Amino acid sequence: MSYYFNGFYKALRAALKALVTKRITLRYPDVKLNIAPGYEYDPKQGVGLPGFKGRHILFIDKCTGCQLCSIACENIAQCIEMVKSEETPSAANKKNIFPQIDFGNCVFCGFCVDACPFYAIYMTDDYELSSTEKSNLIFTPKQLATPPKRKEDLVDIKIKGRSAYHD
Amino acid sequence: MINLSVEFDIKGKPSTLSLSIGPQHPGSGHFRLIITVDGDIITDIYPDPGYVHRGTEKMAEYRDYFQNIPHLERPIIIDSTGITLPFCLAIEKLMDKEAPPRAQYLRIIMAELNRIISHLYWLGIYGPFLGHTTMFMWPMGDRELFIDLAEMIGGQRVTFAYTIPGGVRNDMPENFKDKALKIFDHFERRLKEYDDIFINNPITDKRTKGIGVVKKADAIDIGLTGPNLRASNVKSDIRLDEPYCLYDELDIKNNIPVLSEGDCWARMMIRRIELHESMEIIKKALKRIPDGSVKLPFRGAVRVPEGKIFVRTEAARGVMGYYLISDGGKTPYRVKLSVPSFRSIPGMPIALKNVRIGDMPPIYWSFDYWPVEADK
Amino acid sequence: MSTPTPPSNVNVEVSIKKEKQLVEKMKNKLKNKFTLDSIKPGRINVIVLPNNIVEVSKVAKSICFDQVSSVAGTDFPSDNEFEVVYHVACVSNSRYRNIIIEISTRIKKSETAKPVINSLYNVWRSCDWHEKETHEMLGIVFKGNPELRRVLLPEDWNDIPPLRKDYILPGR
Amino acid sequence: MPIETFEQFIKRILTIVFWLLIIAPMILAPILFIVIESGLIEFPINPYALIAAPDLIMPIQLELMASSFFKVVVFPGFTTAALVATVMILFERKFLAKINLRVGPLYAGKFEGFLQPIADLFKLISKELIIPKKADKTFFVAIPFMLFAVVSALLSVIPIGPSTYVARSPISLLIFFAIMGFFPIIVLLAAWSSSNKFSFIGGLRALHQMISYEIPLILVAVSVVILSGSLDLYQIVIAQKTVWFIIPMFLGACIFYVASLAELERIPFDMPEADTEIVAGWLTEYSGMFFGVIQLAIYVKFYALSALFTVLFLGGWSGPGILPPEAWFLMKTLIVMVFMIIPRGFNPRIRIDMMVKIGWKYLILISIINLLIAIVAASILSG
Repeated sequence: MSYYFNGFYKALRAALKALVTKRITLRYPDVKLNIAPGYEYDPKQGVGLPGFKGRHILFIDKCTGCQLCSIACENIAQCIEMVKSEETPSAANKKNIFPQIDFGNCVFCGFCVDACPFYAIYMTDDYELSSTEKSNLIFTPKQLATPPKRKEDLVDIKIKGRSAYHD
Repeated sequence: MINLSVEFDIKGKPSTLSLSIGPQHPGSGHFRLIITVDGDIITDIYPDPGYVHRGTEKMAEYRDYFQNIPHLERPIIIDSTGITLPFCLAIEKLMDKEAPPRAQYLRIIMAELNRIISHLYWLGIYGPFLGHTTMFMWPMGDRELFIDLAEMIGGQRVTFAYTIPGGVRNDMPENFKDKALKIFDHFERRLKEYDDIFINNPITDKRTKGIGVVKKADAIDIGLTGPNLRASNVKSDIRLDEPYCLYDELDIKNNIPVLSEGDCWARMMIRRIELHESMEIIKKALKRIPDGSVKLPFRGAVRVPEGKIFVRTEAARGVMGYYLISDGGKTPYRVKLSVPSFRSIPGMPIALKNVRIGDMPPIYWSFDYWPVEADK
Repeated sequence: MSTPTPPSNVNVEVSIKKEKQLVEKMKNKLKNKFTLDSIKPGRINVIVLPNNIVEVSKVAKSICFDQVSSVAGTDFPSDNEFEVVYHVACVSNSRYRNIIIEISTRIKKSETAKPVINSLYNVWRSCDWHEKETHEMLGIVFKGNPELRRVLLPEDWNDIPPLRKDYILPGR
Repeated sequence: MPIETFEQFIKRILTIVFWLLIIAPMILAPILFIVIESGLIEFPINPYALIAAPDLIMPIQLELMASSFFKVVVFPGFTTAALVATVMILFERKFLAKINLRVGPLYAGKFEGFLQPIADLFKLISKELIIPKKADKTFFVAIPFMLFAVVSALLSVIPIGPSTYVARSPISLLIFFAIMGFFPIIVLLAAWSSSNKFSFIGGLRALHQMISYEIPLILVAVSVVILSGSLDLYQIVIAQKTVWFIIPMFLGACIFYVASLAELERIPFDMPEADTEIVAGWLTEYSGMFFGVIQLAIYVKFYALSALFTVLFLGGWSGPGILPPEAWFLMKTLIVMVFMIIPRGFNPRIRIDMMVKIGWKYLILISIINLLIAIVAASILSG
């Protein structure tokens, strides 16, 4: 009998403790989680730098149009297509072909970043890519070259006492 | 007008009712259990997997060894390190190379983090399967902490594509250790509250103890693995038996829980204890992790010499085995996955025999069956 | 960067001592019903003829190997053969837990008849579901398996078994 | 304008209502005028006079409020109970969210999602009503209304104030339990008419549960009758002037509490609608507003049983005179309801055989012991 009382009492106590514990919920559209900057790769060292694998950023002046990123994406998501882009002239890229990424297919594995030997494509911490139309998810070289908007209202996870919360 | 397909037998045999639990049922995944009930007692069980079969093995034959990494983690995204790690080990063994020690430790850290993430997900489903709503929200909330940790290293929330042949993609960030230890401290406290509210709750005790028993002989015979086998009093863990990734340096002998009951409760407790022990293993690994490079200088498509190899590791659900045949080409000739979930299917008919319908969801989920993984 | 040192031959000899003992035990009981393909640390690869597979596996079970980890079927169109490999682990005996015996056998393909092999269901119950899977993925019939039904493929699958090499993925 | 937020949705609805209110008199007023002026129908009062002189309408309104129809439907009958139940639904969601360490309803309404019940109502109304092809349509459609009617009847015997009650009968406690006896039948009918295996199992479970837990419920009520010496709920409240019955009969109150949890199919006794086992039990096939009505009826039953608890053990409407007696009654009932919600936060569901065992083996035994206590207490209280 005391086993039951003890068990229920402890469970009730844990439940009532939760009433004074701060909630872990992140109220997302109002505030955003502070995440690490984007994933980068150093071809000289041969290792990546840890970071968030969000949408890509393309450095137009470094891209030579060598298609290595597109080849790396073959059989993974097949979302990188090399397109001729007149909007973004570049001295390094004589043929003027740049990657165009379809984020509707991209799995954000980052192997294209690993494949680039010219430091031309990195990933950013931009994860808000949703769109009501599928065609909007295809990012042209010019769109890829624009750095993501700086986010505001960033919060971190905090651990204090019994509660872990976003504040 | 009303057809409940109740089979009334005039000869006085018990009348039975057949129920399709799944694939669209709140108590099943993409998986069907056709059960026959006599009154409230389940008399016959017929597992019917295959609703999410994608042909992973066939598709792997068309991808080269690097391209296979994001592909192969798809069957079980909540334990993605667990499923890609043996593949990388197999390639390294066929090439007769070994990843640098720092990479091995990072793999251990990632694999154990993934084990925690997977077990917390499991616990979060196990709660509502017993009707406990709070036990859904708490583990799912605390799982975010570990996903944040994994994201610091892997850059993604679930599918990291982190382990690659020859090491890992990147080093861990500097502030990882502090944050991890802080979160582990917090989660130890939370685990005690889990104990209070759910695991030691008298009703949970009554509902899980002594039901769905798989005896030791049966468990070995039908081929259960991992936590399910350890709950049936077999201390079998690949991390201990056939250490990979420098697990042998960590002295994890006492971090492998074994229980003798073999029932629903034991399978729950094993995972509950493993949540704690995995954190201990990560702490040990963080203490011992050496400096150095994290990757062998592989670039582009690797050529794997001709050969066959069977490699197994201990993923969150049990033994993850890969049988890899290479013909020296760019792509593997054959990739055979032996996944733990598939091996837990034959456990269900044994554990579910002669229990009540109400016990069906907790027993089913106590095997930690992941339909996508089993169907490959 | 520190390159890992390859394991020296002395270590290999020590580490495969247990495996060699086991093979000796099997050899004593079976004479030459199997051929040893290779011994690596933790892996014993034996090749048997399809007719002997039940006998060999019974002996393997009597030694210590009691749980089938995987049954892998592979199509080798160049040899016109199927290979079926049983990876059997030892679970109950902690001494041999790091060892897996790989019992591999080869079945000739023929144009007319389905490839048939004796099922090991009566030796190891754990190979039941793996055999089912191999059956539908490669079309190999396991004689003696109580229920070779469709497990993973869709019910209306009408094509040849998909893991055969002559089945090409659509769009490739 | 596409509707994207809840506010827009409410605005759209209010716009429609507004235009209806404008347009309807424009069409109806001339018709009424013609009908009345032509003398075809004799009206007791001229409606136009009412608009001019509102004091004329007051007697009619008072008369309406004194009518038993008003009492049954509005106060203290169904509407009051439904309002309390709605508040309780919102409270339950927020409270459980707090225990679960999440936020709960948040976006409907400016403050902590307090308009969520209205949003739920609109959602349920806008859903399609699906009647299964093989269902027994008559019963299937009738069940929500039957439940509705039965809970209204249940409320009618509970006095919530010294003069605020629908009906007073010398055997009102007996009537209450007699009406409660309808629930198992209705639930079984609902399950059977759905023609669904899971519904059927759920219905049988509900039948088991309600029948086995009604006995301890009634036995405890009998002990209260022994103490108060009356079957009239009004008299029972009067008898608690000196001491609330929860003090001599704490054990009985506990049994009543547990048994009503089971009767209401609340966690840990929610086997009839155990979602992971039998989808949603006897509610599986109900959708849209049918489901809404059933859910409302279940919550009104929740209110009714809590109100009965208040009447039997907490002295009904008695309390210091700073508040009207009805307010005291509602406050006590709300507290009882909160206590009934708490177990949902930390308990898993029990199994059907455990439930039957607890009901028949322990609760009935303890309630008989409670009867003895009641007899002793009655002899002490009476002098």
